[in-house]
Amino acid sequence: MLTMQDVSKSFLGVRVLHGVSLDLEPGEVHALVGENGAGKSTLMKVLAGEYAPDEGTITLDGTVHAFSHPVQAQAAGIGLIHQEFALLPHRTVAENVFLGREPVRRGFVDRRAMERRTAELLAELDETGITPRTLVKDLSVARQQTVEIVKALAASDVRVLVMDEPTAPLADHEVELLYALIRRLAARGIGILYISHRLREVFDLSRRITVLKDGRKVATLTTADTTADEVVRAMVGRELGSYYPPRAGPEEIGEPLLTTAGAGNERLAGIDLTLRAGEVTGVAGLQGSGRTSLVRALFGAAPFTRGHMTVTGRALRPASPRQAIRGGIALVTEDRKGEGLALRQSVRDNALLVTRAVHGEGAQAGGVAGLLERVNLRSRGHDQEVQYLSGGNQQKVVIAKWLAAGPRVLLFDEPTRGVDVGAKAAIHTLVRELARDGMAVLIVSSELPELIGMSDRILVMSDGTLAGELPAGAGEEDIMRLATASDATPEGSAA
Amino acid sequence: MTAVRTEAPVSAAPRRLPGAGRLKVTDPVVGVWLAAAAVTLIGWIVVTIDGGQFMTQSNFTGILQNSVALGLVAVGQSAVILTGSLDLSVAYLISLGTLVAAETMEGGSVVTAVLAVLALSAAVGLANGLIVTGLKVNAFIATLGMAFILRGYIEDNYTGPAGDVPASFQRLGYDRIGFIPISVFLLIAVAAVLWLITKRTRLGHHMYATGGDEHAARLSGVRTRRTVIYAHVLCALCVGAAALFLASRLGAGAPWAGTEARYDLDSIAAVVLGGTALAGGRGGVAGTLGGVLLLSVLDSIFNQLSVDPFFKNVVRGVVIIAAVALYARPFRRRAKARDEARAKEKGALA
Amino acid sequence: SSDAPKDDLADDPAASEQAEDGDKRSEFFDQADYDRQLELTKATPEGPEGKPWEQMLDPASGGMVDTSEYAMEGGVEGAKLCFSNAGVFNPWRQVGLKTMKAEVAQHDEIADFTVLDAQGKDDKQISDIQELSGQDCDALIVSPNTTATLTPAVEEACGKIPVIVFDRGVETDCAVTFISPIGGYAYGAAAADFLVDEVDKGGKIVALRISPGVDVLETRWSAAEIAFEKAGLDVVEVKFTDGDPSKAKSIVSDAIARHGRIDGVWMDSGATSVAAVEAFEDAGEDIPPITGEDQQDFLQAWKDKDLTAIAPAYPTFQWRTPVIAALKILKGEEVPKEWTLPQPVVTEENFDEYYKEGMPPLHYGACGCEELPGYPGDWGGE
Amino acid sequence: MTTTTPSATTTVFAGVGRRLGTGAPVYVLLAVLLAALAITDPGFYEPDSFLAFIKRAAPLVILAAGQYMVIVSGGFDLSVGAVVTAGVVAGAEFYGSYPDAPWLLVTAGLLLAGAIVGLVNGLISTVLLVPSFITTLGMMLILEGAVFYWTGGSPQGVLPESFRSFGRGEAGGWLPWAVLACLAVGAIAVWLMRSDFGRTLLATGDNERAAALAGVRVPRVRTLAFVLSGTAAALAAVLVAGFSGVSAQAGRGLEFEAITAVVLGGVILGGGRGSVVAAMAGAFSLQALFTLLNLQGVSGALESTVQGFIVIAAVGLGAADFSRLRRRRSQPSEGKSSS
Ligand SMILES: Nc1ncnc2c1ncn2[C@@H]1O[C@H](COP(=O)(O)OP(=O)(O)OP(=O)(O)O)[C@@H](O)[C@H]1O
Ligand SMILES: Nc1ncnc2c1ncn2[C@@H]1O[C@H](COP(=O)(O)OP(=O)(O)OP(=O)(O)O)[C@@H](O)[C@H]1O
Ligand SMILES: [Mg+2]
Ligand SMILES: [Mg+2]
Repeated sequence: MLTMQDVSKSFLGVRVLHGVSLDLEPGEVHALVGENGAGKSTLMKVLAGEYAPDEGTITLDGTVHAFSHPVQAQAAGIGLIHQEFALLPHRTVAENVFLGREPVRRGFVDRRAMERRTAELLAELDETGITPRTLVKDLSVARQQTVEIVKALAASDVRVLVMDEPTAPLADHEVELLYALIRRLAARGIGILYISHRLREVFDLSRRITVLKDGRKVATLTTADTTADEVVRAMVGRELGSYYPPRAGPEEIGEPLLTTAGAGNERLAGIDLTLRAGEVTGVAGLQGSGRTSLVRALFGAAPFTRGHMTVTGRALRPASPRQAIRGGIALVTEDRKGEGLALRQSVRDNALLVTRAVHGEGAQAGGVAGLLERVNLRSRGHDQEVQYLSGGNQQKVVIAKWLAAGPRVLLFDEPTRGVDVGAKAAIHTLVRELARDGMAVLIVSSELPELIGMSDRILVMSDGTLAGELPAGAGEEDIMRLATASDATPEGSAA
Repeated sequence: MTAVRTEAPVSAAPRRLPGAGRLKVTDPVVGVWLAAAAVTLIGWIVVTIDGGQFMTQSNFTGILQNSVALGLVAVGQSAVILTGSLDLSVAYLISLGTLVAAETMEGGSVVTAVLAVLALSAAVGLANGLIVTGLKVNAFIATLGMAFILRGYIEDNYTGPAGDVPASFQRLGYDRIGFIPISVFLLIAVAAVLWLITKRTRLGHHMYATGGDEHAARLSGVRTRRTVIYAHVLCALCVGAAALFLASRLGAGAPWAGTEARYDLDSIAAVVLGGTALAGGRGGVAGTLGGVLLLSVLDSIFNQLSVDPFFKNVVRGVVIIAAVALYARPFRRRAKARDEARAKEKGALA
Repeated sequence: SSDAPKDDLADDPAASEQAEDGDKRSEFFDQADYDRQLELTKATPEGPEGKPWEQMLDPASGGMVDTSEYAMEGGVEGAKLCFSNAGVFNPWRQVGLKTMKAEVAQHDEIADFTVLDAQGKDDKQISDIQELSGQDCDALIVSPNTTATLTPAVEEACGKIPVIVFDRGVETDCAVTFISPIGGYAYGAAAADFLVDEVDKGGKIVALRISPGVDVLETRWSAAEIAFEKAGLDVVEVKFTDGDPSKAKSIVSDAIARHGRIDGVWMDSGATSVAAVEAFEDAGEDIPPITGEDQQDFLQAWKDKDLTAIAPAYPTFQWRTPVIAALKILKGEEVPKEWTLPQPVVTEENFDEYYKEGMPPLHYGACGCEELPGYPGDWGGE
Repeated sequence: MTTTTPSATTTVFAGVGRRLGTGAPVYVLLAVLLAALAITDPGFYEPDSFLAFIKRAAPLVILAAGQYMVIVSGGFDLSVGAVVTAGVVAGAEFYGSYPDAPWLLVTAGLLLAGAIVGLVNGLISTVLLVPSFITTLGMMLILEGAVFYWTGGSPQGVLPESFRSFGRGEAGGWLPWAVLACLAVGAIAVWLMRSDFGRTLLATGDNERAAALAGVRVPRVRTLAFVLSGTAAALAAVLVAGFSGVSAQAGRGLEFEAITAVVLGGVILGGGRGSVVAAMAGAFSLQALFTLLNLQGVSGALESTVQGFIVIAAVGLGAADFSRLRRRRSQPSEGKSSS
C-alpha cells in the first residue's frame, strides 16, 4: 500500500537519513525502532509532509506523492501523531479535532456537525471520558493523546497512521487501552507505523520491525521470527548484555537520608517513607496516582503542607525547590524539555544552572568537563545548545546539572522516557553508580520492567497515598494489585 | 476498566455544562463588563456626592460617542492580538485614513472615498502581514516600522487638515437615534462582523489556533501565515472604519487625528483590559468592547469631576495594571479550588 | 510653541495658488494673509496702554459685533463660564491655562468655571463641546485642537450659547468673536528680518523647525523663507527637531562640523533654542545671531551669554482675553468679530519687560500675568 | 567524554556563527553605516567628532543595555522613555527647590528612583503576574501623569552646570563623560551577563519553569532585570538632562528606539537568546542611521519613512540570514508543490 523509496534528508548539511526504504501493508502494524537520533521521527515527518525529502519517493496506493505541506499528506490519507502533541489547550476537543478543516455551512463553521462527528469518533473508540466541548487543557495526557488519534481519524479516509512514541506519556494500564485501539484501527485496514523505544510493545503489537541506525536502515525483521536481543543488536550494533546493573547488597545500604512522617498536601496524604544512602527506591502507581506529586512535594515544588520531613538527619520540609536543593535534594523531572532544560542555552550553562542559582559558584568551568564526562555525554562540545542534542543526551545534561550541586538525595521522575535502549542502559548504570557513591535514589517509572530491574525496594502509590511496599524482585502482578487496590473501595466513596 | 475509574475524577471535574463555562464571573469577558458596570455605579455615586449628575442622557450619549473611535480600532487590534501579532501602526493609519477620506470626498463621491480608505487600509494591513510573516520581522518592530513609513508619508504630503467632508457624510458623526449616536451602530456592526468572523468562521478558528500555538496550528494544516495576514488586513479595515468615522466627525482629514489620541497604545490597553491574552489565542471581541466602555466611563467620570488631565493618566495606568492583575488571579483561585476538590475526594477515599 | 492659528482657512483656497514658484511653499502660502499680517505688525493697537491682552488691532476690519442678545438679565453676577481646551500637552499651553485661571479668579462675578480637557483628541473635543453646550454654561470658550475639524461642533454650540474661539481658528464665523495674535507670517518674518539685518549677504543660515506637516508652523517658515531669499542669505540646513533639544543640539553640532561656520540660526519656536546655543558653545564656536521665543530659558541664556538675539512671542497673555471677552459679551458690550491681539517681539530694547528673574525655565515671558493674583508662585516662580 | 566529530567545515561555521550568534547582522549593519558616514562626512572620524557621536549615542546605548536585560529575561520595558522624561523633569524640579544640591547626590537620587521604578515594574510583573508589556505601559502612563501632575505641567527649576557637566562636559577636556559612562555600562553589562546572574537570567528567559526548578529565584532575577533597566534609564536621563537641558519631552519615543535597538542586535523578543554587546551595537547602529539620515539631508519629512524601511529591512535580513539559509540548504524542494 505504502512504499518509501530511498529517502534521504539533510539538515544544515548534515545527513540525517541515508536512502531509507520502507513499506507498509494495509492493516499492518509496522514498528520503527532505533536509538535516539537514528532518524525515526525525521523519516516520519518526511512521510507526513512536514519535511520535503532531498531524495527519494513516497508511493501510496500506486500514486507517487511529493508532499510540500502536512495538509497534502493528510488529504492523501496519512495521519501523524506527534511525539510532542499538537493540540491547543484552550480550545475544545471538537475544535482541536477539526482544526484546519472545520466543516462549513453557509459560510460559518458548523459547530454542531463538528461536535456530532467528534462524539461519533469518540464513541467508535469507546472513549467515554471526553465530551466534544471539553477544553483540552482539562484532559489528562492519555486523553489528549486520544484526541490526537481522533484528530488523525477525522482528517480523511486515513490509510496510514504514524504514531511517534505514543506510549511515552502513558502509564501501563493506559498502554493496554492504546493497544486495543491500535488493533481496532488495524482491523479496519489502516496501516500503522509505530515508533517506540519499548521493545515489549513492539513485540506485542507489530507484524514487522524496521531498525534504523544513524539514518540508515539496518534491517526489516518479521516480528514472529526474531528476538528482542536480535533487534537490540541491530539497533546498537553490539550486545548490550544484561539490561540492569546489579542491585545493592544489604551492606551497601546506609543510614536514612530522607524521611517523612504523616506528610501530605492537597494531592497526597499519609506519606511515610524513608530513603537510605546507597539504596534505589522505586515508586510505582497508575497514572494520576500521585507519583509525580510525591516527588514534587519532596522537592518543594508543590510542597507538603502537613507532616514531618527530615533530610540528612535535620528537619526540613522544603517550601521551595531552592530550599530542597540547599538541603541536598535533586529532582530530574518527567518533562525534560518543559521543566528540565533551557533548550537554547549551551550544555555548559545548563549543567551549571543549579550551582549558579543556588550556590553561586558559576565560574567552575573545569568541574563541568568532569561531570559531563561522568555522565558520558556525547555532544559537539560544551558550547552546543542542548536543543540540538538527542533525548538521551539531554537527559544526561539534566543529570549532570544536578550532580554539579552535590546532592545527597536524587529523585528521578520517569528518567528514561523517550530515551533509546543504549542511553537507557547508560542512565541505569549511572543511577546505580550514584547510589553506590552514597546517594539515596528514588525512581518513578511507568515502565514496570525498568522499575523492577532497578529498584532495591518498590513503593506503590494509589490515590495519593502509599498503598504498600514490595521487596526487590517483586513481580508485575504484585505491583498492579497494590496499585489498583482502591478498586476495592465501594463505588460511592470514589464519586 | 481500572483506567476509566481512576481517571474519572480528573476529567469529570472540569466537565461543565455546555455553554455554562462562558458565563463565569472569573471569565475576563464577563469580568470586564461587570467592571464597567461597577465603575459606572461608583462613578454615579462619586459624581453625585460631588454635586454633579452622572446618570444623564447626554452623559450616556457622550460615553457611547467617545467609545466609537477607540472601539473600532480596538476591535481590529483584538483580531491581530488574538493571532499573536500586534499592530502599532494603527495611529498613523487613522491619520492617513482621515486625510484620504476627506480629500477624496472633497473631489469625488462619498462612495469612492469609502472605497479608497478601505483599499488603503487593506493595503497597509497586507503589507504589515507580509512583513510579519514573509520577512519574519517581529510584529512589534514590523508595525512600528510601518508607523514610521506612514508618518514620513503624511508629513511629507500634508501640512495640516485637508479635504472637506460633505454634510451628508458628517451625519455619521453627529446624528443620533434617541440618545444613541448612530456611529455606535457602526461600531456594533463592525464588532458583530468581527465577532462572527472570529467565533464562527474557519478563519476565526484558525486565528485562535495560530495565536494559541502556531506550530501546532501549522501541523494541523492551518495556513498560519495567511491567517496572520488576514488578521492584519481585518485590523487595518477596522482602523479604516475608524478613520472614516473620525473624518465624518471632524469634517476634514487631520494628520494628527490618530497619533495625538494615542490610538496605538490605547487600543492595546483596551484589548488587554478586555481579557485577551497578549500572547494570543485567548479572548475576543466581546471583552474588548467591555474594555473600551470601561475606559470611556472612566473618562466621563474624570470629566465630571474635572480631574487634572495628568492625574487621569495616573489613574488610567493604575486601572490597566490592576485589571490585568485581577485577571491573573482567578486562574490561581480556580487551580486552588480544583486542588481542594481533589483533596476532598481523597479524604473521602481515605 | 506650535499654537499659532491657521490664518488662511477661511479664505478662498484659490488665493493660495498664486504663489510664484512651483515649490512646496506654494501649497499653503497665502499672499493676502501674509501681506495683511505684515501690515498689522506696524499698526497701533487700540485699547488700554500696558494691557496688550485687552488691546485690539484694526478691529474695524472684521467689524464690531453687537452682543446685546447675549446680555445676562440682572448682570453677569454668578456667570458660569465653560472652556473646552484642546489639551495641556506643552509648556506654552500650561502657562496659558494658568494665566486663564488666574484671570478667572480675578473676577468674583464668575461663579463657576468648568474646563474639559480633550487631551489632544479632536474627537473628544467635539464631545466635550457638545457636553458643555448641553450644560447650563453662559458662555463657551473654545481653544480648538485642530483648525477645520471642530467646525461642526462649534457651529452646533453657536446655536445654543455665545461661543468664543481663540488661539487656533475654526472654519466658521458663527463664534461671537475669534481671538488671536497676529499670526505665523508675522512671527516668522520678525525672526527672519532680524537675521537679515544681522547677517551679511551670503551668510549661512540654519533653520530649525519642530516638525513638518503642521499648518500653524508652516506659515512661520514660509514667511522666513521669503525674507531669506530676498536678502540672499544661504539657508544651508532646514531640519526638523520634533521639539527635542537633544536632537536639535545634534543637528546644530553636525551643521557646524559640516559647514565650518554658521552665521545665523532661525527657529520656528523656542523649545530648542537653548540647545542650539549650547551646541555652539560645546563646539567652541562663537554664538551667531539667533532667534528664539519668549521662553524663560532662552531669555536667561540671552542675558547670561549676551547673545545677539530676538524672540518673537506668540503671547500666552492671549489666554486672558477670552475671559474678558466672555464677560463683555454677557454684559452686552460689543466686541470685535476678529479680535487680533498685538504680537510682541522681545528685542534688546524691551528685554526687561519680558525677562523676569526667578521664573522657571519653561515659563513664557509674554504671559501678561505679572499683575495677576498668585504671581509668581502659581507660575512656578519665586 | 566523547565528542562526536562532524566535518571540520561545519565546526568552523558553527564556531563563527555561535560567536556572533544571532547578533551577526548588526555588526555588518553597523560597519556599513559607519562606512557610509565616513564617505558622507570625511571629518566623521576625527577624534572630536567621533567622540561627539558616541556621546550622543550614549543615552540610547545605555537604555539598550538595560532594555536587553528585560527582554532577554522574557519581558518588555515600555516605561524607559517615561523614566527619562520624569528623571529630567524631576531633576529640574528638585533643583527648583534646592538650587544648591550637590550634583552627585541628585544623580544618585535619580538612579535610586529609577531603580525603584524598575523594582515596582518587576514586582507587579512577577508577583501580580501582569504581563510586563502591560505593567510598563501602565507605568509609562503613571509616570508621565504623575511627574507633570506634581510639577503642575512644567518643571520649576534650572539644572545647574555642575549637574549637567556629566552629560555635557568632558573629562580631562577631551573625553566626554558620556563616553566613559557608556564604556562603564558596557563593561558592567558584559560582566553581569557572564556572571551567575546573567547566566541564570538567560536561562530564566529561555525556560522559566526549568529555571525555577533548578533553584533560580525567578521573581527575584526578573525583578532585578527591571531594576537594572530602570537604573539604566535614570542614568540615561542624567545624560540627556546634561546634554540638552530641561525639556518636557526628553524621553519621548525612547522606549521604542531602545527596543528597536535591542531587536536590531538580534536579541529575540520573548527571551533566552542574544548578546548584550550586540544590543548595544544595535543602539549605535540606530544612532548612526539617524546621523546619516541627517547628514544625507533626506527631505526632513521623509526621514522617518526611510528609517522605517531600514529598520524593517535590517531586522528582516537578520531574521532571514540564518533561518532562511538553513532552510534553503535543508529543503531545496521547499518551493516545489505536489500534484
Ligand atoms: N529540524 C532539525 N534541524 C536540524 N537537525 C535535526 C532537525 N530535526 C532532527 N534533527 C537531527 O536529525 C537526527 C535525527 O533526529 P530524529 O528526531 O529523526 O531522531 P529519532 O530517531 O526520532 O530520535 P528520538 O528517538 O530521540 O526521537 C538527530 O541527530 C537530530 O538532531
Ligand atoms: N489540580 C492540579 N493542579 C495543578 N497541577 C496538577 C493538579 N493535579 C495534578 N497536577 C500535576 O499533574 C501531574 C500529575 O500528577 P498526579 O499526582 O495527578 O499523578 P502522577 O501519578 O504523579 O502522574 P504520573 O503518573 O504522570 O506521574 C503532576 O505534575 C501534578 O503536579
Ligand atoms: Mg523521535
Ligand atoms: Mg508523573
